[in-house]
Amino acid sequence: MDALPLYLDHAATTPVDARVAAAMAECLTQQGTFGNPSSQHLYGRRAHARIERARSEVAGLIGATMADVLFTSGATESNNLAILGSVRSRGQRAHVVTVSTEHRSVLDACRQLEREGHAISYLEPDAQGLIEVRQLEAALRAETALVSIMHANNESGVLQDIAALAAVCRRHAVALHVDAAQSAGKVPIDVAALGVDLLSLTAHKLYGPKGIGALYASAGQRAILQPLLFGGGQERGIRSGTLAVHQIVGFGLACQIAGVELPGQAERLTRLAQMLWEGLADLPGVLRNGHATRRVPGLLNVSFEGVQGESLLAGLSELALSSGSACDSDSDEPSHVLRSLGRNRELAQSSLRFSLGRYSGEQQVQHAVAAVRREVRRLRAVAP
Amino acid sequence: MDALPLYLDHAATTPVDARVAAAMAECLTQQGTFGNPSSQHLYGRRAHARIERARSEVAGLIGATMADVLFTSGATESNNLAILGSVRSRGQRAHVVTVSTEHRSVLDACRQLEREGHAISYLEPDAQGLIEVRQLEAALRAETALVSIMHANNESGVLQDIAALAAVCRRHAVALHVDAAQSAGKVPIDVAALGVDLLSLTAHKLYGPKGIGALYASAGQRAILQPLLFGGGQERGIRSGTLAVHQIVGFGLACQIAGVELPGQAERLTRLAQMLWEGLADLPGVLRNGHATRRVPGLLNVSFEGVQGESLLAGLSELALSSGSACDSDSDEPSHVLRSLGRNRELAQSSLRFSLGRYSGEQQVQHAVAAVRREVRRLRAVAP
Amino acid sequence: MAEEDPLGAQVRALFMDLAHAGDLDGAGVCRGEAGRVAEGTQVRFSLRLSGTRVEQVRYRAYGCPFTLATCEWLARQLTGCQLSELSAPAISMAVGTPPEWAAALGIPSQRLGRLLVVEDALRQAAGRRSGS
Amino acid sequence: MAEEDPLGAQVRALFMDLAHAGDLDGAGVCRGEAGRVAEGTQVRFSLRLSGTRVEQVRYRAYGCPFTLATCEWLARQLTGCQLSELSAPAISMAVGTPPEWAAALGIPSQRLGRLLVVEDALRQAAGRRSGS
Ligand SMILES: Cc1ncc(COP(=O)(O)O)c(C=O)c1O
Ligand SMILES: Cc1ncc(COP(=O)(O)O)c(C=O)c1O
Repeated sequence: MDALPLYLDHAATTPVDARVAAAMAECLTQQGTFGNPSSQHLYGRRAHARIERARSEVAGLIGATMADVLFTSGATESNNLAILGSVRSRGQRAHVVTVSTEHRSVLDACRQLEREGHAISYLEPDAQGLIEVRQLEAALRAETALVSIMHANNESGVLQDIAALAAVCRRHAVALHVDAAQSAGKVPIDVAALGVDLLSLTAHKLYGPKGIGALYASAGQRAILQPLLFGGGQERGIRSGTLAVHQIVGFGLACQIAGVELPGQAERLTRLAQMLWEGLADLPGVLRNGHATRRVPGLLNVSFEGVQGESLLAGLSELALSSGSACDSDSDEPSHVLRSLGRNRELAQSSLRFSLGRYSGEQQVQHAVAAVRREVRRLRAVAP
Repeated sequence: MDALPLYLDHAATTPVDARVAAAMAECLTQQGTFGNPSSQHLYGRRAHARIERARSEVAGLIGATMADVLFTSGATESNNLAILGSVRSRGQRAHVVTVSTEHRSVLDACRQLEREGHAISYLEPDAQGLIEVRQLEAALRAETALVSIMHANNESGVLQDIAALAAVCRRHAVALHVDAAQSAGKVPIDVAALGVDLLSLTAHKLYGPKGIGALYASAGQRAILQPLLFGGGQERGIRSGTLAVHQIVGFGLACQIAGVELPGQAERLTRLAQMLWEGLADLPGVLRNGHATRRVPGLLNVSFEGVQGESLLAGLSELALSSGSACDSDSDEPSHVLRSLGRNRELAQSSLRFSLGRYSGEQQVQHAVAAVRREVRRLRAVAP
Repeated sequence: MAEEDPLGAQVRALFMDLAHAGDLDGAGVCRGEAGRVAEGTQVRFSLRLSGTRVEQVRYRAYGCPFTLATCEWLARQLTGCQLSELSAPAISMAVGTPPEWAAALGIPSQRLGRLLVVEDALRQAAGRRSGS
Repeated sequence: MAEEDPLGAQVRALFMDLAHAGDLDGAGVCRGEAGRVAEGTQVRFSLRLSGTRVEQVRYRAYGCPFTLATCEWLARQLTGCQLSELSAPAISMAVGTPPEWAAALGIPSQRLGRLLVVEDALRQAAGRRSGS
């Protein structure tokens, strides 16, 4: 077998940290913490205790209290629960403000609300990928029930100024939901300081397992959220279903580790991404997508003029990276995120998203730079 | 530390089979199958291939084709998706028939439909726990959109005659949903032969991991199901969210193993449960709950006259078992399932659910019998 | 912590050793009973007196582990008490009140209702004596 | 199986070795071009003739890996062909049709539209010759 490609797609998903995998494995043995946390016997009580420890680890990463953290199956569910749950619980028709470059789990939940009779405003970010305070302010209406804006964009890596946007929402007494799937564990988040009402997390972008996430929900939001899943009454009745102990244990530890390592990793990944950019920037017709500095560490999105995107990716089979969001890659349409950053169809399609991670180093960046330079030159030489 | 209690609560959750845990662990390493199955690169394609293999293993357990299997976060989600998804997609007010002794994830989804303006009929099983064909037939109306009846009851273990009930539904062209969380892998299921339209599964009751399950949905149902979670378009757009590779791999293998071992285990667990019953039956005032033979192998529910349930359970701390469904155990109310089997409040509360599993043997049954006899006698001796 | 025995060590120890469960017969025995099985808790106390001293205490109880443990705990304490201490209002001074029992034994406050049944039975038994 | 390279081994090999990419100049060179970069695919073929023989084939292409691989594959096959085979309708007999190319190279049928651009360019080039 050939060597595995160099993994540069941490924004799609991360490998599970070995420490996290070990903690999970303990829950997957007959002697281990396998009980149903709802059970009253020792197995159940142990499982329950582990879950509460994990809950405090997740809460700790984002400055929340344990009561604010509801476990879900991932950020897709968290986004749906936040958006559908907070708007459906209102009797009347409501208005929601979001951004055209949100993740599909936000946009499609909003579209569902439109089908249910609610109104949605889609803000357009500027050519740097940013939403301005005035823009948000202008979109708010008397009947606005919710604003949903992501922290770090999954394609461009651009970070919104959530504190400033949250201040607008607070001033207008509108709830703010933030999809932090791509930023949690990579940049500091303090829900209390930011004044966010709802915030979505997923474990598999921060070296935890896939299929587990959380919704941070303030007490006020918890009181009104309509569940998506009804049943056993777990998670304060807002999210029923047997709690997946090993998943939650892994998620908790992943958050704890991410929090401890955040300052060092943020600095390191910012430097590596800069090195990557500098290694490519002197090629002609190379454009960095999104704001140069307001971005999540380790993510770099670059368009290459005159190079067809699919061929570029295919030529780089020694690298594992994506030309758009992995979540979107079933469709053939050029990325709406890159289009909104001012790229035309071809440039949007000829973009590469490099997302470095905990196990990426300088050597790997150099390897990636060399491969991309080679392939861009080769394909340009072939082009008419 | 003391020895762990003897685990007799497999209906609440099962430990993960060591083979399943090993397969999952492979997905939780940096060299393993950790990719996002939506990614186009090798990591993604490998993950996708493993998922499709698991899908065929799950399909194989229930006689379905791969296309019919939609992965969810567990039976709670599958039940909600089946019930809310198939009824919400109809414009008009619809009618649903279910049973008063269903799992709370079915009952509470039905209650939500009532809040949304639909009508629900709750059938009452007979004193053996069974629903008769005539009963179902009588409840059907012109506007009945769905019938939801569980296969094995999680408290009593009673198995409904799904084939007969499905025939009624087919005759009236009404869709049938079956919650098979407690029966899958324990009794043979063939969705095609049964003529079921929707069927819920969960991995953690058949030695797979918690937090993963599936909904079997016929092509006709797939065409109309309204998603609970919107987003990336995974699972044919019916269930968005990054697929949890390790979870699905574990679920698939667990189904495969359960299928292979089913005949032997069913025979063995039926015999062990009978031995357990015989070990207790000669005590005075001991009542078996539910039909004597139409039951899922390994589950025995017994009420003890003149013994307070909580004290009985507390006295049996060397055994891990439950006095009701673990999922219901947060509430103090006596089990509605046992009440419907004709038990009064006290008898319902003084019941024990023994659920034996793959790792239970004769010696453990004897140990359990001795402990229960001792404790019943002790508490009766104390009683006025 | 959530992992611990929800009964607590003290209740567990009492519950597992209900040595004073039983009945007393004969002269000088006062009985008191309260609660009903159908309501989930029923308690009967029997006290044997010798002069002014409580010589023996027995109880029978149907109820949760906290109820049984409390009966056992009280029986142990009452044995050897002076009679006067058991007269109707004085009983609480001798053995305390249900909230005090709950505090002493680490019993969750939701269970207080059941301890009131225990107190009732004990008051009945003691009342029989002092009224007779 | 889903795990395999979605290009397939043959397309992968061609795509990684686009040896015939380039232009031809001078006498006896016919060129044909089709598609537009803005539409995702653009292809140019240059054929150098020597007597009745196709002596050299070069192409330039902007497009997906299947497009580039098909260009390379055709260039290899066309080299050495007799001129007559390239005349307008005969071209399909010489090198087949896009559905045949897709079948030969294992190209998914959704990509057929792009192969039509390749065919157009080739027809143009061949047409120049036969028409000239
Ligand atoms: C910004 C963003 N939100 C939401 C999601 C969905 O999260 P999950 O994969 O946990 O469903 C993703 C990635 O998949 C994401 O990048
Ligand atoms: C019959 C039945 N249905 C549904 C469920 C819920 O399944 P899950 O735990 O996967 O959410 C359970 C058990 O928890 C069950 O026993």
